[in-house]
Amino acid sequence: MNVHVRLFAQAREAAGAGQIDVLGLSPEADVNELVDRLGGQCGERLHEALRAPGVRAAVNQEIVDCGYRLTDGDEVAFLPRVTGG
Amino acid sequence: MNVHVRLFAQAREAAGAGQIDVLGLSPEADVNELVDRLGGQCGERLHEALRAPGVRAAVNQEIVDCGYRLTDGDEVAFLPRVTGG
Amino acid sequence: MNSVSIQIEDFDFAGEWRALRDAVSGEAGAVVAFAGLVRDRFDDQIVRSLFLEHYPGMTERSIERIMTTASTRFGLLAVRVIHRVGELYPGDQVVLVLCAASHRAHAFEACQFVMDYLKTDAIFWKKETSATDAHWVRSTTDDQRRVERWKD
Amino acid sequence: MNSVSIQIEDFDFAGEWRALRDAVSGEAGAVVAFAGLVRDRFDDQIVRSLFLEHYPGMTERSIERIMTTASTRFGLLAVRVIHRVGELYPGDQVVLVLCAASHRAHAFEACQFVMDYLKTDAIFWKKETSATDAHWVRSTTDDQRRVERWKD
Repeated sequence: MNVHVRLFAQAREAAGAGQIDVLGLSPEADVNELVDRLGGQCGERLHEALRAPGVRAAVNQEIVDCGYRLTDGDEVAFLPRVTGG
Repeated sequence: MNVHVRLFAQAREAAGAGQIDVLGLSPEADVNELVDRLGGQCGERLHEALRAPGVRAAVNQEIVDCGYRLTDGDEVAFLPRVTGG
Repeated sequence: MNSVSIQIEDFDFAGEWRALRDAVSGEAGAVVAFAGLVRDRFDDQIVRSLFLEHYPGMTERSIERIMTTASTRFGLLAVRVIHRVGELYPGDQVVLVLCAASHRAHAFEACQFVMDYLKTDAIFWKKETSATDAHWVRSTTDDQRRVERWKD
Repeated sequence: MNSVSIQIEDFDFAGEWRALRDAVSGEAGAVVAFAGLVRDRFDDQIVRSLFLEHYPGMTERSIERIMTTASTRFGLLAVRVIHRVGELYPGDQVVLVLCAASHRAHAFEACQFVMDYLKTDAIFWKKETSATDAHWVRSTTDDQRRVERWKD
């Protein structure tokens, strides 16, 4: 299963990229598993940024919790705590 | 003693003029006397408009009470209750 | 930059906005603008036109007093008031109040303060011409009530 | 007329103003505009620039929700929000909120409501570059406190 990941602010800086394709996730992968996989793929700094307090995950632009089961082709965004407008 | 009178809103309409020169007032004339004189000069409708509740007098653009003693050359304005901006 | 203009002609909102922004650039975090427009109805009556009259000199000073009080009370960086007089029609702009401050709470409060006092203390008379009559408008008790909240 | 734009380029305040006025002409008695500008200081630090980032699609929807709530709650005739993203400098315009209503109290309240929720709920990240460092800004407790007052 493949998903498309979008990163913002501190998370984007930690990864050095705003968009990352993650390929070959297990068919039952949830958000937690994706976070660990991103840590392995992009390094500890990103892993920490995604585990920081207040970071929310959104799948296809809807906020989900970390146990949410992903589907092939999902867009998964990690939103650090927002500053607001 | 001569004064220059300015009228606004209802008072202006009652007099049919926004500015009136009142000539030959007694040297001790106060605002009250001027009001009566204007009534005599311009008619009862103006007299009533100037005696209406809330009408204030201003001499040289400063609010005064009706016993204020006038000076030759004063600009005397009658301000009906304002609507505001 | 505190200034007031009373004028017959319409105002150039964009130009006023730019001038105020340039005057406070860098220091100001917030600009609040209020524009009052002539409505086509008042108390279920169709409004045809509104005639505004003022006392040149005294009216400006009545507004300057409000602006100065607002400036001090809310720490404004700039305040600008433009008020039109003469014959106005539904949709026309009547009044513009611009307030600039470091923070938005003060800019919002100041702009409301200026408008509330303009409605009760500024020397203007308004005559409304509806479909059926023409009459001089009185300040509303609602306006009086709104101004009370600024008093300690 | 409710609409939101997120854009890199500066906005044309005058054009937006005119469009909103034309849309509500006759019915609206009040238009309140708020513009947020980049300040040259923040907590005694000199600000060199501000970088704003958003999540296209989701950010717009987060703002539309705020606008819809404000519209219903305050009976707005129109509300327009423009928010800039990218690199901004002191004096630059960041955000514009325009609210039109029949009466001024509602227009003022709605504009503050929209700004208060924009500050806490809209999906933006801001990085501030000062003379000495660069850091991602956090929503302030003051902003959190301001939004509380709208909750029953």
